[in-house]
Amino acid sequence: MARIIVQSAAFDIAAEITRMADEAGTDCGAIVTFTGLCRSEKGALTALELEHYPGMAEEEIGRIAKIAEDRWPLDAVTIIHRYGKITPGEGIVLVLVASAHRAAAFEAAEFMMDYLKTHAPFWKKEHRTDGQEGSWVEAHNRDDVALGRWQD
Amino acid sequence: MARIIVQSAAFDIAAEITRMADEAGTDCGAIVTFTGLCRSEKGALTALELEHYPGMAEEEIGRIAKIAEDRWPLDAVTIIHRYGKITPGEGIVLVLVASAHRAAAFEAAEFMMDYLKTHAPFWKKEHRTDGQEGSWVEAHNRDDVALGRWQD
Amino acid sequence: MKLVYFSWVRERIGVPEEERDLPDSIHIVADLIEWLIGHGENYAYAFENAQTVRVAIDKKHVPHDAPIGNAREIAFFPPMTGG
Amino acid sequence: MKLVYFSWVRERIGVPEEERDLPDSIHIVADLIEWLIGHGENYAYAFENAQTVRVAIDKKHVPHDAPIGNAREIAFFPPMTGG
Repeated sequence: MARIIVQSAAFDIAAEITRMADEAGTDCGAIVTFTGLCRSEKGALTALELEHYPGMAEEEIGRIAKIAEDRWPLDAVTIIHRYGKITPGEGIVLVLVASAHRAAAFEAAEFMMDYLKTHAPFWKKEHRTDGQEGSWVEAHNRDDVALGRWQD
Repeated sequence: MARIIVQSAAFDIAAEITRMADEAGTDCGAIVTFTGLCRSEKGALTALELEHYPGMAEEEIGRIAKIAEDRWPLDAVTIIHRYGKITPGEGIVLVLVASAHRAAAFEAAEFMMDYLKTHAPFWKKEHRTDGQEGSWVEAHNRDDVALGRWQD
Repeated sequence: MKLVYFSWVRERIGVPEEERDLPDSIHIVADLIEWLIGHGENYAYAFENAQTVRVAIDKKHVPHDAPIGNAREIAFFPPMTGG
Repeated sequence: MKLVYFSWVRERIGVPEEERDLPDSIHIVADLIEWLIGHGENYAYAFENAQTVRVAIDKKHVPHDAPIGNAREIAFFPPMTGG
């Protein structure tokens, strides 16, 4: 069972890795983590504000983790996704995967990130340094392309 | 310039991620980490003892990092590889990659791990729970196959 | 029926959620969008490119031709930008 | 010339390193291996499947047909199992 958390607070990567290593036990050979950080876009942004659909966000993330767990031999999965105002340099999303095999851990982590980008009900509004009304970050076609790689 | 460390002491993943996030700055969108852990092989092992070739180990790891930095747009790379006696559950190798783009971070981390497996001058001797003389871990053909993916 | 809106769909419509009694003529999601567009410029603006608006029934993604059935909550929002 | 050995190559030869004066007849790595095999059973055992033994000259991987040139240090070891 994956550990899925949707929260506004910052996450503690070290604590999550320790927790996962303990949970996965002594036959887990590999832990891959992905941390998605808020970018300043070369100083243009003071923050990103993440809106989310409570309930559906947890469900969708859980569903994505389940697909990965069915597809690869994984020992443990953790996904933490934040909402609310997040400043440049801060973490937005954290994905951890433990597996006996490094290729499985890498692929599952990348797969889940590709799915989160296009399927997790979060929306990002820019807060700009120049004081102008920020726009909503648009979905990227390249994220749909990335997702397409995982179709059989 | 990649941060390359060969040491017998345990590494601090959280400190390394914090250091990398600070170094990569506020336009780094993604940090991928890989932690390779010592496995107990279902309780058969009390430890792995890693022998290494001092000097060459650092050089080879640096060369591998340089290839990755030339191939993908990376903001920062850290590789820490331990030697000496390592018990099940402990980390053996830590790879961190920061990039503006998640696909680049994932690919570079996996590439460097595939290279480390087959090119970094380390050798692992098993220490067995049953007291018998442990054997040297053999190189896996699957690791050469994994490496082959990266040839153009 | 509870209708909920997110991101620029919410901003254009002007409320995060509302309760609506739907007429019997509404069978699928596309019928509901058409009906909402008739309720004012704010709805017309939110759905001006209706095909780009994503829909969830009871917190599950559905296409625009999905039957509404006994839905309790229908959500409208732009393509997701998670992660 | 400094010769260094690792892992089971070291265990079979019995020393981690040694100094050797090489005869002028040794030009490439394969010559050196052949010459070492003549120095005792421990060397013969270490190089019984010589093609599996990896070589580094001055800490750089080289093939068995690499010229020794002005090498200061030559290392012999099994395939690496890093990571």
